[in-house]
Amino acid sequence: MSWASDVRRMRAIAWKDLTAERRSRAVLNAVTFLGVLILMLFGFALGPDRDALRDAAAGALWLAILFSGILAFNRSYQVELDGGALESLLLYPGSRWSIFAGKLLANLAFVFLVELIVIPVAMVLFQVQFPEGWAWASQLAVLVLGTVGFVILGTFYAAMSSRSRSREVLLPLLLFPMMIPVLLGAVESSTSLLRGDPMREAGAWMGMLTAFDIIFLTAALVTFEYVIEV
Amino acid sequence: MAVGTMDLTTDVAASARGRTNWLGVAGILALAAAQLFVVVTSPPDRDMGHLQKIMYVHVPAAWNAFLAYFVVAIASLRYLWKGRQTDDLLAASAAEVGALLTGLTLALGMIWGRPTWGVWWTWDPRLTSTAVLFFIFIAYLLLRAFVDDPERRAQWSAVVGLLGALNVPIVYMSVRWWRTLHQIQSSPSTVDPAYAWGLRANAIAVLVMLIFCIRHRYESARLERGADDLVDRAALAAGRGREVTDG
Amino acid sequence: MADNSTYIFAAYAITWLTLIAYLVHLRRTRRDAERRYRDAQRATGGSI
Amino acid sequence: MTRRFGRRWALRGVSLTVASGEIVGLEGHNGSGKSTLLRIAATALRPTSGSVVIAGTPVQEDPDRARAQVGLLSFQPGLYDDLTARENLVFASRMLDLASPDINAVLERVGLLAEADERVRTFSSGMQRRLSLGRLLLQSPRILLLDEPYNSFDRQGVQLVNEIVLTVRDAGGCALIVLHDRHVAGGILDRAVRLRQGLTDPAPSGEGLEARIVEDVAGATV
Repeated sequence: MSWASDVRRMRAIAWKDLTAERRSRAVLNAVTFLGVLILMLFGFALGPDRDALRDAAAGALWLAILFSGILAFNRSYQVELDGGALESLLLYPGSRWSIFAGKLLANLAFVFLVELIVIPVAMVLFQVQFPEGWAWASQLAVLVLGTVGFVILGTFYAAMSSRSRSREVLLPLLLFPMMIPVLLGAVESSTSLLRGDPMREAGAWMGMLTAFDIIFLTAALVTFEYVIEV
Repeated sequence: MAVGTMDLTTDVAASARGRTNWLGVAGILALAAAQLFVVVTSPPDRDMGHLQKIMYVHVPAAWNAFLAYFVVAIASLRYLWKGRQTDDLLAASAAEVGALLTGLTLALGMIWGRPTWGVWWTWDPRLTSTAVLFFIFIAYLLLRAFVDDPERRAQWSAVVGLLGALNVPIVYMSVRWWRTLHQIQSSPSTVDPAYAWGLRANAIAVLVMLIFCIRHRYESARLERGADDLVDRAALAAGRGREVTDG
Repeated sequence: MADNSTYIFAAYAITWLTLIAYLVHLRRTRRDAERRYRDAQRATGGSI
Repeated sequence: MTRRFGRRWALRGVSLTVASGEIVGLEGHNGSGKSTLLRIAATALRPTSGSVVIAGTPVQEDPDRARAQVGLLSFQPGLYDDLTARENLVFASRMLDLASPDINAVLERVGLLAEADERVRTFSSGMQRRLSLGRLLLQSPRILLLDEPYNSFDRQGVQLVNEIVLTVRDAGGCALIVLHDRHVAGGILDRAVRLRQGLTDPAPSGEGLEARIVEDVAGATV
């Protein structure tokens, strides 16, 4: 099967997932509200003191994204499991990585949409003023790199957890230990960027995040057939 | 890849068990000797005095825990490549022993930290990475527990094992960056010569125990799988042999 | 740091306790595995 | 051919050949392994032992070539409830990498043109089965594997299925139809094989479970 037809299949799967999601929209709203709620909880937990809140802003934001975004992954395979569609999906010719890549794109769109709401709310709740000059561009880069790493592994592990027992527990247990480097990288670089990156550490962290994304995107694409075919 | 049937018969297991038990006894004796040697002879450390004796159990356990995960990764890789059930059983056995050893390493790290820094947990880079490794082990074992179909369980845990192994160095690096940026005291350098010999001896002793435990657990797993195969093949033959009655 | 020795003792004690506990676990799993294997052999009338 | 699920043998010994141009019925009660056999033939499931040969080449060697020729109508519809009938077929055509599929013609052929833009969630099981048939038509397979195609179908539905089966056969293909009893197929079957407790009747002997569905051009072996 040619590479081009696999890319077309990837786009078809992404289109299918997003159309299905657009139709039922409910899950997107629910996850977004949950994200905002978690931010509020952090606000209450960390106390009204401005400095404490500002220091914890990046950490609270990323934990809100992780805890709410994770709900999207199992659901994204549920759309295949409901009508027994996974079997017919596997009967189409073509390689298996396009299924993963398609779902990855759809889940990325989903999580970015959630972040579109959650981030402004976080900036308001945690009194973080909009970074002036070019700082916002690197903050955006950190956000994208971190989210990509999160969604790659989330989509990958959900291919297993969605089809096994007690999947609500299994997915976080599989995913979150692997997320440590992303969490550290994203929170540390965001926090230091907020302070104008005094020790020039953001660049190094972003390098690590990029390496993490490349390594696990490759690993996921290569091993996905072993996960989906059995 | 058809399911590889097991050719294990009881005499194979019996002869193996003889050799393994000897290995177990040797391991225990080596460990006792190595520990006795260091406890008696090692000079008190400059700043932490005799507390440094805890290092002789903590550090070897940590080294061997990472080694156990390396065995899981290699066996998982070979399973994906060759599809042999024995590799799946080896990975599972190594993961069980590895998880226990990582847990022990954590406990020892905290026991060492308490008198040294007055707190049970200090986000010390090595200790924190070991904690993450512990959770990666636990995720692997839980996945195996939640999936029943043998072929699916073997294939999924192989992939999870491999991805986990890929992440170990990244976790270690990012945790160290995270801590050294914030300049807190890290665990003592474990390389000064007076210290090294005692450490190596203990590490080897723990290694012998690790190999014994993994092998022993692996043999039991093969016996269990052999029993299942016997029953399955009998059910197949019985089904086919019986005169095909009405529908 | 007077009571260092209790921590040192605790470290070695927990190591041996864990080791012994696991060896017992190993022995018990081995015994169950062997029993299952013998039962399977008896039920299937020896090897196929 | 055998297939085990966990510890239960779904198929204990199957040897079945469907020749090119032949329409074979596969009878058997629930749990006799009919659907398992069909899913293995369609490469949706790997056999525990034994092999599947489609159009002369073993499936393991080139699964994509086999999948391109085989059309499976599975017991489950395999459709997306939140998508409309048209969107389901658009998706299928893209996955089959068809250049310019005539979706409306297919919808009309299976009698769903009126409901083209309604969500499949609102469809009856009969309508969902018609849409699955539509997807099969898009693929224009040479080998048809149908799992109880006549269920929840009225007379018109049965006629639609048989029309499709006959057009495939006349084009040199073949069909294996799983059903409760042969009379439901309205005389379209050339012959029927009975499956009991995962065994074809007569059950093959010995370990060699190689089975052929076709000797010559278009056919599948399971």
